[in-house]
Amino acid sequence: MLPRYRRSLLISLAFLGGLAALDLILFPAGQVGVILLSGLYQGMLFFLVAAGLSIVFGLLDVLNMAQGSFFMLGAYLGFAVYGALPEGTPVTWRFLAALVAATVGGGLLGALVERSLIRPLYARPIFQIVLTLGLATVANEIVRAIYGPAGLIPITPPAALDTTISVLGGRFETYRLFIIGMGATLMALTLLLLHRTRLGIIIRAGVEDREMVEALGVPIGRVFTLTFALGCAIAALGGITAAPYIGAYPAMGDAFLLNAIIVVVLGGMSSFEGTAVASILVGLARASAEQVSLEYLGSPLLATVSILLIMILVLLVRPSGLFGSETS
Amino acid sequence: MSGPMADSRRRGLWSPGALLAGLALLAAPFLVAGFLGEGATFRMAAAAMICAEGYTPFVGAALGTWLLLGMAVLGARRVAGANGPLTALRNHGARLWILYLLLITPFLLAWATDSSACIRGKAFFWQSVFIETFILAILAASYNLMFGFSGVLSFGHAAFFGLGAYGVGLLMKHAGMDLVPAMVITIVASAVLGLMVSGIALRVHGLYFAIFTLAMAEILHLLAANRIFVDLTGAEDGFTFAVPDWINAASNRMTFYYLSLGLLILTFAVIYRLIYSPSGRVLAAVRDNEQRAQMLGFNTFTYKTLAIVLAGALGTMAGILRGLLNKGASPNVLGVGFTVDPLLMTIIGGTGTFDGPIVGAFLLRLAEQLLRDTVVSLGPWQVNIGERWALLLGVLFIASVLIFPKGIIGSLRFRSKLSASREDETM
Amino acid sequence: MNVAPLLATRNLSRHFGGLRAVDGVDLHIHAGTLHAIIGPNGAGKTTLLNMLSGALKPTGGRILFQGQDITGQPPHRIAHLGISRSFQITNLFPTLSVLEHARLAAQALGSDNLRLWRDFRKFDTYLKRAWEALGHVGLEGQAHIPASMLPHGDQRRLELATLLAQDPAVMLLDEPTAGLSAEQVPAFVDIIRAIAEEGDKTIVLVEHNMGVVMTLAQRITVMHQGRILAEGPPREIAANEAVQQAYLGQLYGDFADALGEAS
Amino acid sequence: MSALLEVQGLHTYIGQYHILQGVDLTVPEGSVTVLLGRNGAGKTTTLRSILGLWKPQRGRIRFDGRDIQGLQTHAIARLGIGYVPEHRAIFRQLTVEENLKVAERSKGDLQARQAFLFKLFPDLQKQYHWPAGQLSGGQQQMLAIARALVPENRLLLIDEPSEGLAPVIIEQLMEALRSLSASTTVLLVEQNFRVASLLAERYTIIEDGRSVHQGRMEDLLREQDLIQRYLGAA
Repeated sequence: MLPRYRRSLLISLAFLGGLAALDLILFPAGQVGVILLSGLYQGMLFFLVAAGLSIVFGLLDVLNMAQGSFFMLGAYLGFAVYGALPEGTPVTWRFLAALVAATVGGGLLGALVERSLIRPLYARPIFQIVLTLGLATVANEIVRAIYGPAGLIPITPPAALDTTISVLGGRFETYRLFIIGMGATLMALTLLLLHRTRLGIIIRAGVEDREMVEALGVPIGRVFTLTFALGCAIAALGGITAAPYIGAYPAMGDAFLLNAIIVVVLGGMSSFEGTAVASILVGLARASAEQVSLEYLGSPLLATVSILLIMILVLLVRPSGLFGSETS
Repeated sequence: MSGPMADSRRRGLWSPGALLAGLALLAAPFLVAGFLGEGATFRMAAAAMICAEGYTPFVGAALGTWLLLGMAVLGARRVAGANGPLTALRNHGARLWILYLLLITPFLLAWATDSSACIRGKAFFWQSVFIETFILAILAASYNLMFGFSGVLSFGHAAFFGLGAYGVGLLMKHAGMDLVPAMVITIVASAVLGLMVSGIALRVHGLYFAIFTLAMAEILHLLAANRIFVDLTGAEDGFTFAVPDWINAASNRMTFYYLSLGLLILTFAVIYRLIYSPSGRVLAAVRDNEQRAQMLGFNTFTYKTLAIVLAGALGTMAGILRGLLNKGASPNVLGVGFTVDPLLMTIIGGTGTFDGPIVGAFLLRLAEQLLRDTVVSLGPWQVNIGERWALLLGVLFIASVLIFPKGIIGSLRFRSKLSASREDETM
Repeated sequence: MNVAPLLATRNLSRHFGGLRAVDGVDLHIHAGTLHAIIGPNGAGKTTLLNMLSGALKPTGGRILFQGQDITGQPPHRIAHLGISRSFQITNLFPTLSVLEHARLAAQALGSDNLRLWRDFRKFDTYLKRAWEALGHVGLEGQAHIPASMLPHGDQRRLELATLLAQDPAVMLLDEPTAGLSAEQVPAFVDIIRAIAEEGDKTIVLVEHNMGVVMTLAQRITVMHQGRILAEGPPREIAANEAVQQAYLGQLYGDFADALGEAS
Repeated sequence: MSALLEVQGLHTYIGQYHILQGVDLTVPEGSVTVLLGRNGAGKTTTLRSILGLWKPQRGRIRFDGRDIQGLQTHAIARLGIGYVPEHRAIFRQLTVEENLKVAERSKGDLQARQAFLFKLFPDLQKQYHWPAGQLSGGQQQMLAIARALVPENRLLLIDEPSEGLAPVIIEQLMEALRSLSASTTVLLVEQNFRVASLLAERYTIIEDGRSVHQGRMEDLLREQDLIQRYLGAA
């Protein structure tokens, strides 16, 4: 790890350690296990929206306020494919088809959006925020118009993922473990992509200096489209992964977008490693705070407020986020 | 920039300026009577005139205005002389005409809908649409002071708006305060919040600052919606509170109309004066190149604080009006919507222009109302615009960003840029 | 010289990571002199100027102005003490007019900055000062044009005008002739010389153009790799072996001789 | 020698600034040509205009007999032009190896050139897996040059390679550039006149956005008043 990350990592680890210690003091061990798993589960969902947000912001300077919409569209697209398959198709196949369809559909849609709408605005960051906000509204309303304002009934995942197991004495749904696994896999794959492939190296180089990358003969426009599509595909996959558990409803994207933005800011915008670490941190903080506020306040107030407060504290100490560079 | 210009502009003082002055004189007794709440005879006469149905009130208002016109102009010229305070109005020709229209709008509405301006009916309803528009215009103008004139991007303006509605409501309902002290305390609280925000701006910059303010507004939003404080705030449902009779929009809606219009004018005047003051010039410098402004010797933090606190206070004032209009507050006044709306109104109208945010507010709010019940046939589909308003709005944002990057007013002004020595030239 | 310097640094340093941009500089600038700082690209001249004007905080050492420690003061306070600077890369307010630049500069050091209700055009003193400053550099004709529409040479003059409008005790000029054509330079040098000859200003000039430096400067400090290599009057510097080796010599062989003849 | 690069009547605006107001330039195949002129004269803009990083409004740029004005930057680069920009613009967070990898135009480019690059700049081999931001200034400059050498480029555009470097390092760098110039055509921007005069065979002086003088370096050295007039000392 680079030396300049060392401090960021130490701060993050201190945060994590503090949280775990707090949980251990407040709750019995069995409950702590469930809290930690629940935190990981939430963190992974945040990560799936935040990943695209972070890469796209780093490379293109676009704060894509429609990232949450791809999460939502992924869920609806997956549901549609799941339901459209001929009768008698095994659940596992339906489920897998839904995952693939959401990913591919999200990616294609992302590419289309980047080419037609985002591209003309690269020099005007504030306008991109307005434009993507408009895009989010449009996506939301179209889904509402087609499927109605109420959510869809969650689809059934394969049987193995539809049960509970015991974790350190507490009960935990296997589907949530699946989400954790899926998130962790995607996190690892994205990190590998960024560090081990030529495309990843180009993306990271582009985050630092787009112009120079192009001057070296790389068609950066295509890399932009690909990156944007990739971010959207991850979000869409996140949406369909989460949907069997949380359902599909038009506003689901907005809820995750805010958390994802917080994750990205906390990690330091344009630092992908920061986003990965921060999403786990925020997930755990949220799960712990949820438990605390349910136990002591009788209301989930602390859950959301806590991560907002954490973000505010971190920004006051490190104005460019945990892994951000001080200069930007 | 005066001199030869003054003579050709003097005619501007004759027409809309005089109309205004006349109308103000005409309206003053009614407003005073309304404030006092007594003066029965006068009120009855006034009500009879204003509240009649059909064209009577319109003709009355127009006639009354014109009647007092000559007097007002003569008086104004005698009192003010050639270079007095009213001559400042000559820069606002078109704005004064629009203002004149807005002043007789309640009567126009009554005339156009053939209903009374004072009791439940079409005209009465449309008055409330205009009141909401004025409130949004104040909010958008205050946002523009920060974002457009000073270059401070915030995503948390709803915090100030919501603070207005909640502050005044909670103080009146639970602390048993009168309206005016409750308003004063709420504005003071908003200034404190503004100081905190600007303190943060010292350390956290750019998008980080914007997200920071978003988080701050969200915390207030969550607190307001939370069940822990249900006895105080009514949680998700919000709460209602009683307002003094003279400002109760259910009965004295026209008073409320003129009050909110007056506050919009005040907002415009405050921002206009500030931007043309020495401090306002510093704000323009900070927006253009903050570092260089520091090197010139300006403590830029002071000026950013000024912009943030003032914008916050004006936003809070809009929120107070909103609370009084609805006689209640609910968490959505703290929601992201009341940050996004003024941002969009500003951008669509024209960032960093005086009229842009106000035009944006009128456009969005009135268009929504006008199109609410329109059904359009698109081939086989019947589209109810009202139901799909949000969709249309989304498309509008996308289109306006792509087509009118400078906003409506910005684009107009850009075209007339070559007609030099306009006083807005360097704004 | 026995007189205490107006502006001095003691062991002033600024490190960026491992790079020692300025490394233990002791500078003495006396009142009323035109003091040039020269050196190859990357020698630390601009970093030094950035510290003197408060834009950068030193990592070590002190800055004294009129015997008073001003190390680490924010730029706006330093401007109020009477130290103003111009920039190497034209650094203006793109949407503001030429006149407004000079007017704001004059206003900055006045006491009316927080008058919120009065029209800025009614503060005659600043306007007057602004017009005078524009007159000094010959920009009255372009007073109402937005600064971003000025040709480059005029933007350099506007940089100087904003400085003059502040009437500072010390003017820090960072490569004022950068980007000017050969024909434009002499007129510009004349303006600076006229300011210097009035005698009430101390001018610190960072400059690449040796012709300009040699004709204008009373004292020269040569910087090299963050340190002071030599200091003295122009003739001495031109003849200095070490300077030739490290700086002039790099440019081309017999440059110092040419200068010797010129001055 | 035929002209590898030919620029005629180049005009470039940046925003409202008319930066280049008629630049003519010829770079013969196999030569080292240096652009001389004061700060802000338009040397860097000329290089950037050739690469399409600023879009020239008027004028003609021929590379290897083909008009390239108006092409996209990456397409221009792929014709065989390497760029070493001012202030190096290396990717500081990436390792030396990754920096070089970005410049690959087809798989295996780096593999094929590695030995050559290591021979030219031995330091890079030692620090192959270091983040480039931790290299010294001179090493960063070497990396920036090496990066332009990963593909087989026919022309190198090098902007101020000696800026901010210590004399000893400049010597090393010049050594490397000289050995390069034996095999590659170079268009150089250089403020350090000694470096320029030792490396280049040809020069073009740019003044106020126009090319005002060009010729052979050895002739320029004899014209002191020309140097004085256009270059001052820098």
